[in-house]
This record gives sequence, structure tokens and C-alpha cells, in this order.
Amino acid sequence: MTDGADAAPLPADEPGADLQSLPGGPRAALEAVLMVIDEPATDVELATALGLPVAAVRTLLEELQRDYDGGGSPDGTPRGFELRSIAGGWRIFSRSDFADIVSGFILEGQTARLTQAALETLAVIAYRQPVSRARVSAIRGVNVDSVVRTLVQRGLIEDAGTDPETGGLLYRTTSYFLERLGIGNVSELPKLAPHLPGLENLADIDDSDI
Amino acid sequence: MTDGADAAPLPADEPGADLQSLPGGPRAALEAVLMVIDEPATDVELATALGLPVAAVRTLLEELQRDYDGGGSPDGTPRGFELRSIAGGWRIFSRSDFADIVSGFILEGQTARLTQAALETLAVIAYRQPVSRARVSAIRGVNVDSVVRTLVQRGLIEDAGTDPETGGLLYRTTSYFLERLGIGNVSELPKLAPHLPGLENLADIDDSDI
Amino acid sequence: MTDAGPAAEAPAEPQAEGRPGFEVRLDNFTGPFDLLLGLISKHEMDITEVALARVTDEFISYTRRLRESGQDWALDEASEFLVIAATLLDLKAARLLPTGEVEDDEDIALLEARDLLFARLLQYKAFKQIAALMGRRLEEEAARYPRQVSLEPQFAALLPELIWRTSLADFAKLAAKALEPKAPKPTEVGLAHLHAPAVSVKEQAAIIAERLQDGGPLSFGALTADAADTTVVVARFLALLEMFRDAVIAFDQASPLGDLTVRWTGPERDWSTERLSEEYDDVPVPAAVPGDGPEPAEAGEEGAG
Repeated sequence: MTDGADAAPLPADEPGADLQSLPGGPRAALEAVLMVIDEPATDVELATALGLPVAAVRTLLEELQRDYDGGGSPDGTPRGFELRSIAGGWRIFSRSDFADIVSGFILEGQTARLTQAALETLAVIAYRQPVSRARVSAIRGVNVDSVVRTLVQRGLIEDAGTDPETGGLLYRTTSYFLERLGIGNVSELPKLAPHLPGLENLADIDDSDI
Repeated sequence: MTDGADAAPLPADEPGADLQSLPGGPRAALEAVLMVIDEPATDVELATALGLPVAAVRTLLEELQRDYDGGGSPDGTPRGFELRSIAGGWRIFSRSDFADIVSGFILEGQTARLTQAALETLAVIAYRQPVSRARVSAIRGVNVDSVVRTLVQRGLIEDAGTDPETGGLLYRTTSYFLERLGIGNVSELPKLAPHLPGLENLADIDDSDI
Repeated sequence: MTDAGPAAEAPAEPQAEGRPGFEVRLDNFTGPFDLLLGLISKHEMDITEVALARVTDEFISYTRRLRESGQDWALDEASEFLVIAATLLDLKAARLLPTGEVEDDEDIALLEARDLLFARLLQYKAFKQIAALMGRRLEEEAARYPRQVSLEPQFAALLPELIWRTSLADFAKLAAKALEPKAPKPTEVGLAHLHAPAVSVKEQAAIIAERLQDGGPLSFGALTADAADTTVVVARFLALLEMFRDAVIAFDQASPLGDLTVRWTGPERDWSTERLSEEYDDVPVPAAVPGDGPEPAEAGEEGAG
């Protein structure tokens, strides 16, 4: 994307060029992005994606913020979510007034123990890190998306950059994981080689089918 | 949480007790919960969290849906996101008009497209489930082992026990499959019959003989 | 969709990606392969009028062109083509048989086999169409991204402290188990290829040798006149090739496309099938040669019984 998007007229194939023609226009486009991003996005990032000047995006962000806080409703009723800017990044959160209800919902059905599926996925990540979800999925033979999310949420694994080849996110274990397992370092994990003859060529096998 | 929340006066520490007094009321509370879920939530789960009758929650959900689709705006402008009920649960999605813009932000979850062979195998499994690989092979006329493995890894199909007669593994589609297809359950798949023109009685034949 | 019928629909269907797909050029038909199938299945075109050999030749050069242009989906289309072509071939064989009047159980069986082939073909086409619909749907849905953000810090802090009871050794065991190369999961023992008893090429060679040594030159027709089914004919044909390679027989053909006569040129008595190559030892000839034809045989049995 171009940096000069805010100055020059946009070429037809730029995002933003036809934003006006989409239902809801640039404002809805901004909402779409804000609704699904996990990490807070800066106004510059948002402006780049939308192909709009940063100042315009900032205005839209403030408008949305007011809208969610009640400005969008005839009687000033706020929405159940709010748009907040934290450390320079924007993200939508549940409104703090409802924290009790939200935490009740989250704690419902939460267990303090990891499921067998989560443990196995964690084991694969521990021994293959840094590793992509697709790879773990191939090794485990099932989709691991939600389990990986749980492990991240539990602080046992974390983002370790992207795979230069596939562009997929890589995961590695955290120091909290080491702490729980009672070791100081990943190299202290028991060696697997004796149980796993031919582990070396496993890589070729799993990857071929993804 | 209690089932009788809708009838009896609520004790002070119950969720829902003072929902009315919170800014935005039950509607905003529902929105707040929808903001934190990471997989589709059923209306029963949402009703439990809010301490409201299921019917009331369902009405609120439909109201929100209409609101996001443009009903909430004086000029009918839709929001950048939508609320949908799929795979048996409710969840917020970015509106598809903005896919190009949103995709720039979402690195994960971008699944490679299925090959023609994978799509056809998936179609056969969806309509004949639970079904063995051998049966799918017979219909497709080719060996489907590796395609089935890929579909399992992608989380679109799963193991459904063994065939009591042949002992072969059976497969069925997953709720993730429904989610990806945007439908609530398998019965919403398009009917096969119209694609079998002039052979209304074919169903018996193909089921028993192939 | 229903009223349009397969023929009308076919042109839009072939490749979801909008690739042109395979076109057939025959004397009596030019157009997409799927349209040809549609016409045949709607009985608007007689399968006996379709030169399958030419369709096949065209398909081969089509896939060659694809491969040369670096398109990797040729294999997919090729395997599909094989299925359909094999079915069409069976269908054509069934069609070429007289159907004017139904005289005995065998005729009925043939008719039923033919209907089954149609059914199979149409079912195949139906799933192809459904798959295309599904593909479009998946693509449309992929344009919507679900909100699945990580837990807000204030809520994450509320999660109960994780109970961890897995020892280091158990954890390693779990990893070893998860990383172990998986043995392929059990699937059914395929029975489809067992419909006909296996026919040994060597046994058939012994029979041929005996007849030729005893009765002088015989035509291929005569050598296979008593064959119970196609499998035996094929096995005898393969046996002849083997014996020719071993230089114990010779072929004579008076005119092009005339009768093929086989005569014994080998030693009088001490030739044995043991001298034939090992190639066919453990490879009994499968029941149906042109691909996957167990269904007609199955149907035949049912019809007769």
C-alpha cells in the first residue's frame, strides 16, 4: 500500500477507491476491520488499509467512538461495546459496565485443567517449536485452531513470528510453560529420540499433505 | 445460573437482576457478551449468562441482527459487521463487502482453497454421512485416502466410529464445516435431487448399489 | 435449475474457477465434455454415435497442453475423465447389444446394468454440481471474518489458575505418542475387485499350449470360444503375448483385420509354463478391465437372481 494515499487521487484498484460505493462507506469499512482484529491497530495502519488519509480515519474513529457511547442512538443509549485507543492502537472491547455479566459468561464452563487434546497439542508445540498451526494440525491429524487459542489464552504458548515460507503464524512455548513443567529451559525437555526411530524424516511426511 | 430467573424476582447478585438499570439494558449486555465469545454461542448459553428467558434473548438477537443490517440507522445504512446464527450458535462477523480490506489484517484463519477433488469428496461425505472411505471412493471412482486426510486436518470432517459390517472407519462433517459454509445444520445443504434430473427413483439405486 | 436440465446447465458448470474445461470435437458434436454427458444422459444423443476413442485422444492432447502451460490441476481432471470414460465405455458396450425385445433373464440383466451405469454417471455429475455450489458458498463465506479476539486482560486475569499435574516424563510420553508417525487407519478390506475369481495367466498358457500342440493352428476366436467371461479372454490374450515372447508360438494374419491364427513353434513336449516371465505371478487379472466395472457385474447377478 502507498504512503502517499492521503495526498494523491487514488488509482482505481486501490482499496478505498470505491469505498464510497460500498454499503456504509468508509465508516462501515473501518468498523469491519475493528470488529475482527485481535491486536489493536494504529490509525496509520487503518488508514493504509482503507486507502484514506490518516486525518480522515482519525475523524471516523472518533465518530465511531461517540456513536458507540450513545451518540448514535436517538435517546443516547450506549452500545454494549466501546472503541478504545490503548497505547496508540484501536480496538473494540466489551463495555466495562457489563464486566460482571461478561466474566460470569467466561467463567461458566471454564475448567482449570487442560483437556487431553490441549495437552497433546502443547506437547507437539513444545517439541517442534517454533511451529505453525497447520503443521501441528497435520501432526495431530485434527484441526487445532481452538485448542491453540486456549493455550495462548492460558499463557502456555505465544506468537513467535511468521513462517517466512507460508506466512503462517508460528508458536513457541512461554516461560510460564517452563515454570509449570518445573524446568529452566526447553533443552531440559526429555529427549524423544529413543522412542521415536525415524523422527528425523517425519518433517517430510507431515508437510507433504498440508 | 438459574432457570427460574424469568419468573421470580431476582436476588441482587444474579446477573440480569439489574440489567435494566445498566446503560443500554439487556440489549447492550447481550452485545457485551457477543464481543468476547470466540466461537458461536447458542441462545441458551447467552440467556444463561444474562439471566433472561431464552425467548427474550432470541428476540433481542433478532433485533440486533436487524439493527446491524441497517435497521438501526435513520437512512438504513448497514454497519460494517453482522450478527449471524450459524452452526447452531450466534456470532459477529465482518460484513463480506469489506473482505478485501479486512483480509489485510487477518493473517490467521486464511485457509487455502480446497481443490476440486477435495470439494467433491467433501460433498459426497456431507450427503452420505456417516460414510466410509471405500464408499466415497466408489462414488468418486478414485482413491480418496489422501484427500480424506487433508479434510480431517482442515477440521472439515471427522471420525464417526466404525462401520459395524465392514469395520471400516466412518466419516462425518464437523460443526466447523457448517461454520465455514455458513449454515446451521446439515439439513440446510442444497437438495441433491434437482441435480439428478429425470431420475426421481434414483435414490434407491445409488444407495444400495454403489 | 430443475427445468433447465443438465444439458442447459452444463456449460456454466465445468470449472468453478471459470477455466474453459475440456472441449470435445466430433463429427456430430462440438462442445464441452460436460455438455456431451448431459446430452447422453438426457437421451438426446446416442452413446453409440460417440467416438469414444476420439474423445479420449482429444482429452490426452488437452491434458498435455495443460501440463505444458504449467497448470497443475490436469491430474484432477484426468482422473475424473477416466471415471467417466470408463463408465461411458461400459454404457456403450451395454447399448450396442440388441435391446429390441427382451427375451431372457440375461437381457434384463443387461438392461438393468445399463440403467445403473446411467445412474452412476448422473450421480457423479450431481455431486460435481453440488461440489461447485459448495465451493462457491465456501468462498462467499470466507469473505466474512468471525470476531474471535483474545480475552480482554481484565477477563483473562479471572481465569482460574491452571491445575497442572503432568510430570515431565508423562509430558514427554505424550509428545512421543503425538509425534509418532501414524499407521494408516484401518479401512475396509476392499471387496470390489473380488467379484470374479482370479484367473492365472500361467494356467491359461498351459491350456493354450496343450490345444495348440494337439490340434494345430487355431484362431484367437477358437482359443477363447470356451472362455467363461472376459477375465479368461484377457488372461489368454496375455498368455499368448508371454508365449510369443518366449518364442514358442507364432501369429499369422492373412489380411488386415482378418482372423489371427496362432500356431505352435516351440519344442514338442518339454515346454512348461514355468519358463514364462514372473510378471503375472501374483497379479491375477482383475475382473473388469476397463477401469471400474464391478457394478454392471453386480447388477447382472441381481437381475438374474
